[in-house]
Formats: sequence, C-alpha cells, structure tokens
Amino acid sequence: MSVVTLTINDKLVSAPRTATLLDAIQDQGIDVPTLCHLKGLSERGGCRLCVVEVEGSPRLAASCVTPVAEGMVIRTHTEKIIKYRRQMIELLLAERNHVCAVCVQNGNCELQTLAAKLGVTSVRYDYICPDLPMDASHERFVMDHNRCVLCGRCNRVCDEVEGAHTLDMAGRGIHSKVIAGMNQPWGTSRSCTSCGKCVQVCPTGALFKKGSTAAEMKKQHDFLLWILDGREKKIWRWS
Amino acid sequence: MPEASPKKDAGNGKPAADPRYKGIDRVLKRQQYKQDALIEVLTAAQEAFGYLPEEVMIYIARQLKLPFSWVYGVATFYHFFSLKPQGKHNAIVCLGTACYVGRANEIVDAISKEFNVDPGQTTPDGELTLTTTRCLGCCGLAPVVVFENQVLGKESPDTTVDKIRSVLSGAAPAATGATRVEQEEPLPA
Amino acid sequence: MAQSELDRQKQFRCRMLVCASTPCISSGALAVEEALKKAVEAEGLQTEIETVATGCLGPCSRGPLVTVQYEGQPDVAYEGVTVEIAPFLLAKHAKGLLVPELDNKAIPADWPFFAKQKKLVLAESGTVDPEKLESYVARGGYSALGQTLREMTPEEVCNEMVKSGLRGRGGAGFPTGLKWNMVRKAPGERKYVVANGDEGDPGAYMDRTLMESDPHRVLEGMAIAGFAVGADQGYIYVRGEYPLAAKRLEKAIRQAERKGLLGSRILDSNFNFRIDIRMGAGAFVCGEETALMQSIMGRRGQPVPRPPYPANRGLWGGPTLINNVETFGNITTIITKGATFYAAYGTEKSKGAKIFALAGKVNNTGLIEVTIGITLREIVFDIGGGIRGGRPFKAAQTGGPSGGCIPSEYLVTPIDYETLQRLGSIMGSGGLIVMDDQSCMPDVAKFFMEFCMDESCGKCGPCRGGTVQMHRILGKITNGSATMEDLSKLEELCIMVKETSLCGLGMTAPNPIYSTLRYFRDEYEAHIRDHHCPAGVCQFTEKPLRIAVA
Amino acid sequence: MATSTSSKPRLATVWLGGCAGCHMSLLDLDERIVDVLNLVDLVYSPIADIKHFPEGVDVTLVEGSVCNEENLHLARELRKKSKLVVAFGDCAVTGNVPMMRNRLKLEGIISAVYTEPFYREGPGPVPQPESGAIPALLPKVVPLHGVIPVDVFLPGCPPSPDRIWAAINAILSGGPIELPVEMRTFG
Repeated sequence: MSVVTLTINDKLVSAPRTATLLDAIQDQGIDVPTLCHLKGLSERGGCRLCVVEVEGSPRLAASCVTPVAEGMVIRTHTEKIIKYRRQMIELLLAERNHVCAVCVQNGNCELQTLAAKLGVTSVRYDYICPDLPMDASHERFVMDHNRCVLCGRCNRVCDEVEGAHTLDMAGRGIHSKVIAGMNQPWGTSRSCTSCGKCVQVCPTGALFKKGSTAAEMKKQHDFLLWILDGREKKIWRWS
Repeated sequence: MPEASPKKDAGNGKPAADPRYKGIDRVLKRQQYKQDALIEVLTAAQEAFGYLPEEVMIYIARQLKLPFSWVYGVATFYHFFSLKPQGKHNAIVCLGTACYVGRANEIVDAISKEFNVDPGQTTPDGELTLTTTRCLGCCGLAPVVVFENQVLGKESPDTTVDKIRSVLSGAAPAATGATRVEQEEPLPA
Repeated sequence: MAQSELDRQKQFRCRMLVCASTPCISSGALAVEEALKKAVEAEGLQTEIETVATGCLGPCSRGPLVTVQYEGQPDVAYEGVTVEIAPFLLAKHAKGLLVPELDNKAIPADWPFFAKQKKLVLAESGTVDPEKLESYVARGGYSALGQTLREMTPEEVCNEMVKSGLRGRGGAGFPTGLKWNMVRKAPGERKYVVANGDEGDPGAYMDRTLMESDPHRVLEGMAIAGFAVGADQGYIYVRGEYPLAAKRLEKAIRQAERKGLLGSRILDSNFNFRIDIRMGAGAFVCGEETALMQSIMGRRGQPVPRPPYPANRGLWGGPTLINNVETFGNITTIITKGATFYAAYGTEKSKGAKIFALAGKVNNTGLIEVTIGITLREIVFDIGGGIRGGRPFKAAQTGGPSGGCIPSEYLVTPIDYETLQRLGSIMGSGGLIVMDDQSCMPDVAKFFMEFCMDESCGKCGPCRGGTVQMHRILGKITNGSATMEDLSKLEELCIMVKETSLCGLGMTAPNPIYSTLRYFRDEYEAHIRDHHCPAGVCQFTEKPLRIAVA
Repeated sequence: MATSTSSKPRLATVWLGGCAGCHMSLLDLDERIVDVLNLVDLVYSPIADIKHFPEGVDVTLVEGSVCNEENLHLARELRKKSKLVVAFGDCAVTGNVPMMRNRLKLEGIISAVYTEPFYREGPGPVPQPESGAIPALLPKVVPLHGVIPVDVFLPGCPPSPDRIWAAINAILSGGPIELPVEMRTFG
C-alpha cells in the first residue's frame, strides 16, 4: 500500500494514500469532534465539526472528506478552530428543542457530550424553539424531530446498509426534516423493515426505542462494521 | 400530513382515466424512464395538476422506480413544487434586490392585509394565492408583480391591490400596457 | 445559408427591430410589434419593411424599445414606444413626415448609456432575431465552430482561451482556459459540458437576457467547448423562472440540429455534440456547481464536498466542464477575432468585457456591457445617468447575496475581480444595484440574509443555523431590540460561517453584512445606540430585553 | 443572618421560573451545607424569609428561567446588586423545561392551565394579570443570560451536589471557575 507523509500538529506522520485526513488524525489518537461522520457510512461532510487548518490553504478543510496528500501540514486544535466548533455546537443546540433533562438519550448523547467536551456552557444565540411533531406511529421506534441535528446518519444507514431507503430528508435549510416514505407516519411505511439500524446510529435522542424514558436510551453501532466487513470482506462464513 | 393509511403504498395510484396523467407519461417516455429525469417529470406533473398531489408523486416514484422518500425529498427541496393546491388566481410579488429597494415588501403587506392571506398561502375560498419570488429579472421595472401571468412593472401597493380586486370581483383585468408572458410551449414528444 | 439570409434581408429598405426580451414584453413590446406589422400591411409595404422581434437592447426601464434601420440613414432607437405612436415610426421614416411626438422618444446616438459600453457578448443581441437561426448565421454565427472543427486541435482551442485571459463570469473568476485544459486532460470515457444558467442572484439577469436574445451564441460556445475538452454531451441548466429563455433555447437547439450544427457529425466532421436543456425548479443553491450537478441528475440540489472537483469527477462520475452562460457567450468572439483582440480589452488580470445588470436608484436602468476596469463612477453617473431625483449616491451593491456594498469613496476604483474582492465584495454574476441615502444598510443586509436563509440547503450546520441567527440579530438591530453585544456576536458569526461552510453559498452569505459593517458601521451603531435609522427606513418598535453589562 | 456585619462573602440564591430542584440539590450538599454557611453570609434565598433583594451581594445563584415580568424585574435587580451572578441549573442556563412553552401561542396558555376541561378541577377561574394576582407572562421564556449578563454557568438538571460543591469552592477561593468535562453537561 502506498503511503504519504504529512504533518499533524507539528508531528510527522504517515498514512495510506487512500486515507482521509480524519483517518490520519484519529490514527494519531487525536480527538477531533465529529457528528455526521460514522465509520461504515458514506461521508456527508455536513456538520463541519471536524474542520482543520491546512497550511497554505485559504480555507478550512472538513477532515472527513479531505483526502490526505503528501506534505500536507495540518493543525487540528488551534484557538480559532476550537472557537468555531463551539459556535457550531451552539447553533445546533439553538435550532431545535434539545431539552436534555427530559430526553431519553440524556447522558448518552453525542451532542451533549460534545458540548461539554468543547466547553459550551451556554448558548448565546436565540433559541428558535420550532414547533416540531413527534412520530410515534411505528410499533417499535419513535422519531422526535425536536432532537434531530440533521446529520443524515439514519438516511445513509437506511439506504446504504439496510437497502430500504425508507428515510430521506425533505425540505431545505432550517426546515429540513427527516421523513419516512411520502412524509407519512413512519409506522405506515411499507418499505421500513423495522431493523432499527437508524435508531442505533442516531447520535441524539431523535430516534429511540419505544418505551424508553429519560436517560434510558443507549446506542451502539458496532453492528455496522460487523455487517459491512462480513459483506465486503466475506470475513464471516459458516458452512 | 398524509393520513395514516398503508394502502397508498399499494397499487400504482393512477386512476384509470385521468387525462392529466398523459402529460406526465409523455415526459416519462421522452426521458426513457431515466431516474435522473425526476425533476422534469415533477415539473410536468405540477403543470398538469397545478400542484403535486400525493398520489401523483407515488405514481412517479413507481414509474421511475425510486423510493417514495426520495421523490418527496426532491419535491420539497425545490420552491417551484407545491404540495398544496394553488388558488384560482396567483399574485407573485418579486422580492429581488431592485424591487426590495423599491419597497416591494409594502406591496406584499398591502395584499396580505387587503385579502387576508399570508405570503405563500391561499385564501380559504381558494381564490387567491399570494407568493413572493426572488427576482424575475425585470429589475428595470421594479417593483414588479406577476398577476394572471402578466408582468406588471413599476407597481405600488394601491395599484396592485386595485388590479387584484377588480379581477377577483369578476371585472376584466384593468388595461395596462402589459401583455401576457409567453407560456412555455409543450415540448414535442 | 448566411448569404441567402443576407440577400433576403437586402430586399428590405427598412428593418424595424422591436426588443422582445422579458422586460420590454412586460412593457408591451409584443403589442407594439403587432401594431407595427399592421401599419406596414395597411400601407402595403410588406416587401419593403421588415419587422423583427429581437433580443435585448439594454435600457430596460425605457421599453418598449424599437430600432429603425433605414437604408441610407443612421439607425435610430426609440424608447417608450406605445401602440398609439408605433405607426408614426412608419410615417416618419418611410414617408419622411415630421412627427413631433417622436422627437423626444428618439434616443440620441451619442447617449452615454450606449457610448460608454463595449459590447462583445451582447454585440448582436439587439439586431438578431433570437428565434431564427438564419438571422444568427447571417451575422457570422457558427463560423467560429466551423473554424475550430476545420482548423484547430482541442489543445489549440484551450490554449486560445488561456491566451485570451477570459475568466469565469459566474462570479469567482476562475481562468477559463485553465479549467478547459483540466477537463481536457482529465481521464474519463464520457465527459460533459454544462452551461450554468441558474442565475439566482436577485438583481441579476444577464444570463437570462443572453439566452433569450442570442441563444445560438451560447450553444455555439458550448459546442466549441465540447470539442475542446472532448465531450459529446452538453446540458444547459436554465433557471425555472425563465420560461422564455428555455423556449428560445429549445427552439434554437432544434434548428441547429436540423442544420447539422449540433448532434452527430457536426459540419461533416467526426465531432458529435448534443445539448439538452435542464430546467431548474427554484433553488438558488443550484448555482453552486456541485449542487447544480446534483440537480441535473434529478436529486436534491445539495452541494457535495470538493475534492473531487467536477473537472475530474462530475456528472455520473465523468469529467465535467461547468461554465457560466455568459462565459460561453465570449467564446465565439475569441475564436473569430482572436485571443489577442480579446485580451486587448480589460485590465492586466481581467480581460474582456462584463455584462452588468444596472438597477436601483439610477436614472437609466438596464443591461450594460462594459470593459473590465471601468470605474464605478462611469457606470453610475455616465451610463446610469446619475442618481434618481438628484439624491446623493450612497453605495453600489455588487454580486447579489454573495457580494457587498461599495461606498462612494471607491467610485473611482477600476472594477475588476481583484479590486472588488479587496473592497469586500465580488464581481458575482454582475448584478449592480445602486443605492441612495434612502437605503438603510442594516436593512439591506437583513434582506440579503433573509435570502440566504431561505436558500440555504440545510446540509451543513454553520450555514443552516448561522444564517438564521444572523438574520435574527439583524432583525433585532432594525427593530431596536439589539445591544452592542449582538453586534459583536454578529461579526463572530459572519467569520465562522464564512470559514466553515460547506459550499460557496455559506462561505459568501456573510459578505453583505461584512461589507456594510466595514463601511457603514456607524449606521449599525446609530440603530443600536440611538434607535435612529439615518435612512428613515427602520421602525423601532421593540426594546432590548437584556440589560447591558454593569 | 442577613444582618451579619462579618467580612464573609455575601451569598444570595434566587428562584425564578424553575421547579426548585436546584435548591433541593443545594440542600443535598448534606453536611457540606454547614461548611458553606460557615464560609458565607446567606443574605437572600427562598429558603430564608427575606422580602427584598439586598444591596452589595457578592455571589448570587439564580435558579430558573425568566418566564414573567416578575422574574425579569428580579433578574435585573439582582444583577445590579450582585458582583457575581451564577446561572444555577439548566433552566437558568438553557431555558430547559419552562422554555418548552415557547412553541405554543401565548394566548391560551394561562386559560389552558386554569380552565380547560382537562384541568377543570384545578385552581379555578383564570386570574387576570391586570388584577395583579399573577405577573404577566413574557412572550417567550428566555434563559437568564437572555436578560442580564451572567458570569458563571453551572448546568445540570439539577446540578448534582458535587457539581455545586465544586463550583462554590472555586468561586469562594476566587480561582478560575473551570469545571471538569463531566461536571458541565447539560441535563
């Protein structure tokens, strides 16, 4: 495998030519915040939390979608970037109704954890407080748009791994919304296999198992690599 | 919100003899049922029906073999598509920069107040839809309003409201210098 | 074909050219054309006088415009022609009668609006009949395509573009030749050429005018590009609000295909090139190239991260050349007149002429084409005829929602890509809105931010949430409930959204705020501190909820 | 307590629109509450019967979000009279549960609570704000920093006694108030 060398935070490192910047950064044990990225799913490059400074480039690069290149010089935690990341989290917290105290995912939420990690102790922007519904029509799961950060993980897992494409994004801008089928109650969609993958990959309490109450919902996404490795690399065989 | 009935997933949703499906079928055929023609097909549907009824979107999804949520997602992304029926008359106020600088928002407010309809909405009696748009490219004539498919230039709140009122009350549209905008001709199959 | 059309035109002693682009049509141009035709018929002069519906002439606010070309006389253009006075044109020119009603309607030949312009792309738009291929060919149309196919290699075409110094007219000003070479060299079985006609900037309509007025010029430019980069399929993406442009392009494509100027084996060469029209459906973000490609492929018009760049992986994975419609409009001029001719216009780094849509508080609004490097003063005061009502000039807004405002102290600066950027604005697609002292800068910034908020696709967080928050803060500033802290929050947001957004929409969305803050900060502060709107636009109905730091 | 003239820092705690859970959590400091009271003078608090917010307060812990005119008035007053203001708990920091009414129309909220069939057995007729019986609701609930500058944010619903203890210690020792990651999560 051919390899490139690059400098991350003043340290010379090597990475496979096919790697993304994020791969290379995480290989070094550096913790860069991510939200829409999830190993196993295609990259969306939407949350912008993983932006890094690339020397010689006028723009910041979202590391999850930027390929490594020979001689790149990267900084992952400059003062400026940390400030931007905080602002991004504040924007996310302000745009929907993230009431952690009464959320099923309280204590296990990626957004909540990121906010604490990045030192977001308050949101300086106006809370928009949109009037969003909850969809509890599914027999096993609930979709709560109030907690959604529009990362699109659920859409991607539904399309790429489950192959159902029940979920997609409708509308645009601040009015974007995850929908099932023809924006119909989730439970009435015939393409949904109720596999629950979307629920497991959701970083917040926007998708959860019915019956869970505040702080009860925990998620795991190990299954993703399990399934994908099994499919692509044919690792798991029983005969 | 569509009602919670699973039956709409079944069947192909096309009433046996609704002539309005013909326009859709023609575009489908011309585009050889290619999935990337979705926007063209939705445009044809919007023209035929005046909006995109759910069963029409289901029909299109089935014809193009696309997931429902995909079709719905595309239909709601673009401002041209409306999922609600439009009013019998449509007043479009341009809110491009030149029109804005010419205080076109006062025209919107005036119509809104006079006919009790919010921008983007239709009056309850289905008579008038008030829409705003971003630049019709007639900046030299700002502020511009399109009503009954006529581009009206150099409007003011009073003149616009008067024109709309006279049409809604059944009188003929007030004679202005304006002429009908040419409509897009149906493309040959 | 060119000859036969010229012969046909020669039969007429007089041609009456009626501008039939959207603004003139809405001023009643079609009725005027009808009236003229009737008058000609009534006089029995059908064989001597031809009435032609042409493309745009420029001064849109003065429409309907009619140009009379009479054998042996200088051409005269008339403004504000009505159905009533249209027959007088005949009386004056064909019969030589004195018609006082027309005297003040005639536009003097040395009117600065025309005299100060340099028309390269719009050269023919006021004389050709956009619905007739013959009319275009008679004016030398498609000779550039023939010349390329016969005499040039793709490499030579690309190099000619490099030499001409032409830069993308969509806004960013990327060198066109460089882009063509990138696509030409990119490996890929199928390549595509896309003309970006999704002109979404409010206040800009040069692309629409070009497509409506001279559609064949755009098609020819695309075909030459297709030859140069090795593509056999082109798409022209027309904004949904432009049905007339789409109709005329569609007609033009069919005419060209019938004559073997598009399609298979063009002009008996081995070059095949098809062009299809794709209609936009109302999304400003689709002017961004990756979003535009998504839309062409029938998807939600959300941008995708670059790299890979379209030049390497674009439509259906193939290398794709995307240029603005106006850029394609320049190609034929460069081929027929040569790169050196073209490069003689403009400045050191920005060559040629640029079309601007001049609007706002100037006396003469309309479409103008000027050499790059002209000063703002010349545009506003000479071509534009000064500010309406003699009020003072305050600022000119260029580049639409991605651009900024230029205050009066820079009236003398030559306009090109670099200076505009340095002043905190951009060339953009060429909208130029002039504002007087009755325009409120925070209010204008709010207007543009509302636009960006509505048009944000929602994919990336900074743009989706940032535009909403910036709009809120501007709303507070203009209604009186903001504090000075809000102003610093606004500035911080501007920088963050600009630097972290996924695509050009988000990266440039803060520009209108940023540039107005730069030049008109005192106006913002007057709003916040004194609840005073110097322009008298804002109504201060609210009070700040938060008290200031003790 | 309030009349003490000692040189100990003067502490106030305020209860705006919240459930009092944060104050409960404060009391949950158990025996550490005695330590706290040894370190400070408690000059105003819902757990002490003092009518007016005093002058010259060093530290004020504010629980709850700003929901009505009275909250707004008190918040402004305490800001004027306090050196350091702490947004105490999620309602003060983020708006939290009280803010969930922001998506509803203001009209009808009070009558929904007092008279709608579901609650009919509740308090009775709708009190009119004009009568002075209840303070008028603000159009939107806002977190504390929406109306006054806040110096320290102590999130949590409620903040655990350990968090409170850590924060109070940091404040009283005059050091920088930098809580560890696990002590600054919302919720």
